[in-house]
Amino acid sequence: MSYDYLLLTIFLAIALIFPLVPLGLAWLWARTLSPAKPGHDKQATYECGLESEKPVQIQFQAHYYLYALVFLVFDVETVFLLPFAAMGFVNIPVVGFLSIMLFLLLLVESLVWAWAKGILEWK
Amino acid sequence: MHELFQKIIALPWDQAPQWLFLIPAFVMLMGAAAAVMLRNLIHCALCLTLSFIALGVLFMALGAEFVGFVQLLVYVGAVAMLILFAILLTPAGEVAASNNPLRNFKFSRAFAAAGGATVALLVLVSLLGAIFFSPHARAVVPPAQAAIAPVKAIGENLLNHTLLPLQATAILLTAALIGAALLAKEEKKS
Amino acid sequence: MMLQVILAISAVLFCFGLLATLTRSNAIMVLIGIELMLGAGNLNFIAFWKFSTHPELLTGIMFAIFSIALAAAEAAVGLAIVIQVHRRLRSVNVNRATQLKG
Amino acid sequence: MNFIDLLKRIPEICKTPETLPLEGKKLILDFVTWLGSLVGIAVPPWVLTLVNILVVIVAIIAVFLIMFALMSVWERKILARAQNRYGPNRVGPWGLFQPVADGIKMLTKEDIVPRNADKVVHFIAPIVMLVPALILPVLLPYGRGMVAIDLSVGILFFFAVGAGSEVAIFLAGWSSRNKYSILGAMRAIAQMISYELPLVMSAVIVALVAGTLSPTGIVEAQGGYQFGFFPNWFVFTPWGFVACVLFYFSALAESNRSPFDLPEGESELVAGHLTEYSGFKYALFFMAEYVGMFAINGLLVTLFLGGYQAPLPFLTFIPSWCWFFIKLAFLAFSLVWVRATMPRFRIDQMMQFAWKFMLPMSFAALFSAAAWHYAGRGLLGWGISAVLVAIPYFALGYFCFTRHHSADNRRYLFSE
Amino acid sequence: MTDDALRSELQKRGIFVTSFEDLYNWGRKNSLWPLQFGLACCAIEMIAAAAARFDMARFGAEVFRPSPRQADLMIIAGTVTKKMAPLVVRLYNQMPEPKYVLAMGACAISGGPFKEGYNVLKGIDRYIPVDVYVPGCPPRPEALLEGLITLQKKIEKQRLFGKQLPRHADPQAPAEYPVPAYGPHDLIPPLNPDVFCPKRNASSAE
Amino acid sequence: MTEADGAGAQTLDVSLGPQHPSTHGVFRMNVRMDGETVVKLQPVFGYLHRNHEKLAEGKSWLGSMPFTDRLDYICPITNNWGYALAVEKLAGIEVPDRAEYIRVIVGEMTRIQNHTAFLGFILGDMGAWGSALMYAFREREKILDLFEGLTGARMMANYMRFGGVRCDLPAGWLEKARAYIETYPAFLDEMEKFLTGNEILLSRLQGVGVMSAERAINGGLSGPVLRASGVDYDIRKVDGYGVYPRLKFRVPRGTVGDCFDRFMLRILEIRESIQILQQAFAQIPQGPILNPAVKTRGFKPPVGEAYGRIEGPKGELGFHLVSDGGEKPYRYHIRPPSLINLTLLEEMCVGTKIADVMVILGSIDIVLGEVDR
Amino acid sequence: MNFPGSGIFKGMVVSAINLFGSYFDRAHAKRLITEQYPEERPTLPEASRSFPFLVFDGDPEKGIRCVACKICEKECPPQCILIEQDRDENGKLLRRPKVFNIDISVCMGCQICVESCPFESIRMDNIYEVSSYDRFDSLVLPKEKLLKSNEYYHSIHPTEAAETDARIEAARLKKEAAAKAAAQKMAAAKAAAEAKAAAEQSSQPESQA
Amino acid sequence: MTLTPQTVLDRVHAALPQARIELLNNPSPSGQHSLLVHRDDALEVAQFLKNDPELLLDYASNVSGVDYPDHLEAVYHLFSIAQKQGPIVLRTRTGDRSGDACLPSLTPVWKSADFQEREAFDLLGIRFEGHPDLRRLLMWDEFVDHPLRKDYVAPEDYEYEPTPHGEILAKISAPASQA
Ligand code: SF4
Ligand code: SF4
Ligand code: SF4
Repeated sequence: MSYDYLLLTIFLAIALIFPLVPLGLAWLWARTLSPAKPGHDKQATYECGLESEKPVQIQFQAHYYLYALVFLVFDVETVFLLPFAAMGFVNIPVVGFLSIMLFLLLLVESLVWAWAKGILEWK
Repeated sequence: MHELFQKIIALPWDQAPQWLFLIPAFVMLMGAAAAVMLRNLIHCALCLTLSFIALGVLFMALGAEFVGFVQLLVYVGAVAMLILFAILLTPAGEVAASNNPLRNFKFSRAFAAAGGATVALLVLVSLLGAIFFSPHARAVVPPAQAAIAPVKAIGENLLNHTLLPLQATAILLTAALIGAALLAKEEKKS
Repeated sequence: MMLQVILAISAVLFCFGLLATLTRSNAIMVLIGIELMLGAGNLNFIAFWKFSTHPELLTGIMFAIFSIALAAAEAAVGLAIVIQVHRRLRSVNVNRATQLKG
Repeated sequence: MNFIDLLKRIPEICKTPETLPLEGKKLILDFVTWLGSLVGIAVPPWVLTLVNILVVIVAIIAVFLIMFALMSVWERKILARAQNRYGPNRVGPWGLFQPVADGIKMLTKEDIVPRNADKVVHFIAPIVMLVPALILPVLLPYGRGMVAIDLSVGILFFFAVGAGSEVAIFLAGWSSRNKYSILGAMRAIAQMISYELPLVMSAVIVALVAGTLSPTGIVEAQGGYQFGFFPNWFVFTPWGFVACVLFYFSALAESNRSPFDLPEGESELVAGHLTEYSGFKYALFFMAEYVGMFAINGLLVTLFLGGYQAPLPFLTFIPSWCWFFIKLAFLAFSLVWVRATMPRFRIDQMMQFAWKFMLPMSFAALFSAAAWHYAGRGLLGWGISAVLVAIPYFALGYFCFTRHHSADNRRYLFSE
Repeated sequence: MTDDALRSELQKRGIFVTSFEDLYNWGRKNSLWPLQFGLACCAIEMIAAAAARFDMARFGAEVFRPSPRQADLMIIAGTVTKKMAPLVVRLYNQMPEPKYVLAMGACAISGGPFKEGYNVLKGIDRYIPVDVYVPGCPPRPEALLEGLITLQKKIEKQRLFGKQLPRHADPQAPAEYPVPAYGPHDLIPPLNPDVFCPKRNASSAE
Repeated sequence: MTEADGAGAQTLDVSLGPQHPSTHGVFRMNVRMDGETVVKLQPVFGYLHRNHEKLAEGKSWLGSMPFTDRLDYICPITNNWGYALAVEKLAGIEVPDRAEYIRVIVGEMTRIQNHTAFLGFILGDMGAWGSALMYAFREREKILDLFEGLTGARMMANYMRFGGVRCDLPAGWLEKARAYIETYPAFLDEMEKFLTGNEILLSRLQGVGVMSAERAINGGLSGPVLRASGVDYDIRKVDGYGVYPRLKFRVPRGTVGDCFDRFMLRILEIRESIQILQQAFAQIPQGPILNPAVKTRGFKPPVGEAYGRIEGPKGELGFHLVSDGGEKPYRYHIRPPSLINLTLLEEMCVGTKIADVMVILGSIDIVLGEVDR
Repeated sequence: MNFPGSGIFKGMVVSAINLFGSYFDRAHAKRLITEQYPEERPTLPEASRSFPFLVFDGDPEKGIRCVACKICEKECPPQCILIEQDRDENGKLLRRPKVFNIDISVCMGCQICVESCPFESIRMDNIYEVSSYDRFDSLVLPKEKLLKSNEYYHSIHPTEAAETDARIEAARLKKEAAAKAAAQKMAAAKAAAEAKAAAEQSSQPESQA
Repeated sequence: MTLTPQTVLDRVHAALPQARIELLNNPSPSGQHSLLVHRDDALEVAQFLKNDPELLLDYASNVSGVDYPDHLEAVYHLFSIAQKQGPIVLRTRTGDRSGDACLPSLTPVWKSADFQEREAFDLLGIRFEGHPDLRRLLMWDEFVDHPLRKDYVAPEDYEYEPTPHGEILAKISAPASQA
């Protein structure tokens, strides 16, 4: 167990360092051989070739939030489902399975509600 | 040289992983600190995410791997996104347009901030005092045990002992979904 | 020793959360602070579970799991309220939210 | 033990392809021990553990990077062939050095950070993108006994860590301060969270049947052959097939592949969240996308296609890890094939597809799997299960799609 | 540079530097990603060059990038009008170095058949430096491929060390070129004298 | 009615183009979006305005012929035809029969080629990774080979002359063309199998950009876009120019008027064109190809004006010519189908998703050379 | 077979046919039509054209057909031909060009110069590999680069060249015949004129009177 | 009924006797004679032409502006899709070329005239009154000239041309234009 996590820890460290190496190399390259040349236009925001205006404040629509909301609820649901999954059908009696189904049903009901309310409609 | 090497490898390195949990703890605290201090809301939310990740890792390091992953899944995957979306949905651009000059008075805000900080500090001091110096702190604590929270056992526990809370959670979640959706849903324009 | 260290860490985390809730005027920051405090609570659950005499009972774990679920629901509703308030007042300042009553 | 002995073991190891990687690892460990004996140190076990870990990590990263490089040229070649062209074929033999050339160019290209961008976040986004993608493959069982770590919550790990890429895409899009970027990022997140549910659900179904969350356990549960020749893979059961297809499509969506490549959908959003990335940062995104794609398809292989199991009993002489990579290559091929065929979804249709088709179907597959299990995992279960997924399939298909869109509902008039 | 001078130069630099440069140039020349950008009729032939019959992909140059940030090569395929010219220059400016411009077709080179028009730019090289000119109206796809090969040859010869540095390796070289503005009658300025340096060739006028 | 500016906080202005992957060239649309829904769309033209009309006033009548190639550069030959037809009207020139048949043959082949490329382009607008486009271009290459064998250039044919065509069919050309057209239906079947059943394509095209027949007529739509709205109007039938009255073909028209109808209409038109071609191959007579009365140099039509139009692949391509009796046109105006078909773009797009804008634009099938001239 | 998803399935089959078909298309006719350009060149059809060139017979100096009549310069729609007539040492204009530039960076390959040239001098080439690093020196083709022999012309457009030759030959014969006829006519006219003059001379005084 | 300019003219005269409209002869063999409407009556006449059940000229195919020495004209080529007939050529004439270059816009009647009228405004400077959105169509907004007018002088931007012609050659050899 601790071996697994040790490996993961080291892997995490290496994975963090890994992208830094080429980025560092690229930085070195830019320092020595091919100087980066910033410029007004070059560093402007790309806008299909048009002159970019000020950075835009985009007002988003609420449906992004609604999707995230529904997702959150079902995500939590899967959190409770996973321990059952680890038990497997073999260890779950039919009655137990039915009670899980009840749990699911309550959530599916909310999905149906969301569907009917048009929350799943992208606007 | 050789001896030094020998000495170094003879150190109790095997024990080291036990204390590795300090790394995520540190990251977590830094993240939380940044989340509280930074001005840019998105940065705050990102630091909060970092802090949550570290917290999840900390759970794992303490042997509660399932809870740790659940923390990652729920907080990083969903809650963080929810917070980010919420921030983007509520641009703070017009906040300054408060028409009450007193509200905008810097001094009052600084005062409030100082007060809040004092309260937080007091709480911290008393908590730390309780942890380290209260009589209970000297009570015998059983030694840390090997991680023992197999997912299967959690499942059995859920099925056998906490079935009712589980259904209650389902109802709660449904209610939360409906409530939040109704709140966040845009009213039809005319 | 380890238990104390963990509890101390959790206490610090809790206070960061408290700090955010008390000092920031942005409602979302308040929610962020609450999330931090809940995280600190979870950390305590886990710590006490780990150093309990009967860890195989999983009480702390179960608490933590349910607590995470509740916290998620809380965040969802809280943020939805913030969005609704913003839509009404064009502001997420908690000081101004007092205008909401009535 | 001496060096010669170690050398002598090499040909021996090569003769046992089944365990070749494992034996290779052992050889390296022995080599370290031997090195220690040279300087007169009894290598302590923790050093060996460390070396062991490093070998595993380096091997995984190396394998996946090579696969990424090969895939990037292979994809272009397959795509070209599907379009009746040759594809890259002049850079090195059969164009195989194309990724090298691309890499050199990317590395030496100027790196532009837009003035308005959030510089720090802009910098860390590709790293945040790459880290989870690199870590994911550590979970996969590549062959019999060949798994780096075997977590009991393996599948959960997958989804938990995979959530990191959503954050990364958000970082990339938001920090660029570009309309197209942020819109692309928001789309990407909306898409990824929508498809994560069917993804997790179909994995949960498999776990329920296999009774474990550990990838190795799941692969083992698919071992053996029905009637002596028919593999016990989950994809060959009705619920498993449906779950597999759901997983496949969700995996496409999660890795932003066509036809779910809306975030980068260049017909509307230029290059989505990548619009402002140049130089090697762009390459890192590219790499992360591909490694993540391999990882998630590796999981698909593990969950549904029997992992390292051979498809037919008499094919078991081919080492198990080969089977894993053959299946993975087949999936990678199919991805390109899909990409060569399909137009892109529209965002609302894509979301509807996720919530109104995939999610209900995954519930249906869950019921179907339960029926299959409680009916005794036999022919009867097979039949019931098939019916249980077919009905919702046709119902939802009609309800969500055919009702609205069909080529048959059109009439064309002709005038002489 | 004469051959002898070249040879001695090479000896001075040593084999390592040259092979290093060669590797660098080899990488760049085989991975020319064009900006997805078509202006007029020539763009159709550009598509044809990327399509099945001619298959630009064989040279590793089929990755048309929609964003200039990831592009190496700007194929100006078609008429650059005065209304479009500022945008072309800006897009060029937004591409990261090293970047190349291939003027495809008569219009991009000189305004072509439309050069007498009031809204037609008489050659994009008035504002940005062009590396390779591919004449024709439109050039056959083969001609575009040939232009690409010509460009590859040019890249092959570029050196990182020494006196005559290519633009991307030269710290003194300008980072970007000024974008003309829309004026009441014409673009302002009508050309960029730093870039546009016509040689009065002797045979055209006494 | 302009959208209330109070809603400004909710909307986002995005400019699509001029450098944009799927605007078919340098076209720009200023789109105001509410979420992902388009509430306002303003096309911006002129990024490819090449002053064709002005230039033509300074060139001889024939000198404008090669410029018409570059109008709609996907189908140069029909542009030639339109111009030649207008000048023939203006000067009252007869065209020999063989030339008319050759015109029909190359014209219909151009139509096939244009519609095939359309299938590829619209798939590109929907975000397919180019396979359909590549197949379309694969077939287009074969037609271009035929064109090159006949006119000498792959695209810019400069083939028509006032009173006929520039050169006769080379030996063996007709057989090659016939043999190739024989294989075309098979390709089209394959393409249909590839595309028309595809659920994604159906859901992207059906019900998108619906245009009623009445609005379509008022907005001046023409060609397949008009017919997709259910209007039975084909200039080949109505005007009966060339030898079309002698050829039997049907004019398909849609019933819904959405993008899918426009898409299908192209396929149906290709099939009809194949019919026309087969008849033309069978009927083409021997004879002169150029009216000998027409001079190449110093051509001067009489004073007056004329409007001549043909059914181009994209719609009604008209030329309005005013002559003052000189060597150069006094006024030379083109009625470009692409530009006028865009008149209703905003009407089609408002209320749809941003991704649909591309598909609608693609379904109209514009070429910027013609839009901006 | 019309279950939901069947259309996608059919599409996949078609792309698979194309994918694998391209590996088995040895003839490069249907599924893999790619020509590998620098190695494999297209066989251009006879009519193929790109830029104009000037035909000469025999010697590039003497055999040049162009008479510098500047008709093509005038007719060329984008005005990309520049001709200067040659002069002899006395400043008398000669019937050959001194400068003959075609700017192929402008030329649209329209062939109108060819059609308008009455002396069968300018013809369309089919070269296309003319890319260059410089627009001013290498893309303005001077006379020296434009002049190509009649044999070359025959090699790229055999039918057309043969027709041209025949026409030239016919014209030459006709001219000769015409010259002969003219000579005869001239002689006849002269005779007639003389006769007339004589007649006039005799009648003039009367009219004056 | 077959639509010829004469029949159309008769119907318009019958229905709108006060409308100033006349038949202009076209000498060319095309025989497309046109109806010249006074600009003040144009909108009314256009409405009539479109809606009259006998005429039903529902399709304004082409709109072009023409620059004549002393006035500008807008020419509309009308077709009837319902009756499959046409073209009927309708023209309106401005007062002069600069100060009074106004014409009524027919876009409210035929939407298809929208872009074409904008184009005529852009390139010829005809102001169409009643046009919903009269902006430049092709040139940029800062542009002031109307290039399609006969008296338009293009900017002299021939700095150097590889094959210069006549006056251009003179221009570049004169030192003044070098600046
Ligand atoms: S060079 Fe010729 S083909 Fe190319 S854009 Fe210009 S006019 Fe069109
Ligand atoms: S081909 Fe056309 S453009 Fe070229 S020189 Fe001849 S006439 Fe001029
Ligand atoms: S090429 Fe022909 S037309 Fe031109 S100047 Fe010479 S002879 Fe005259």
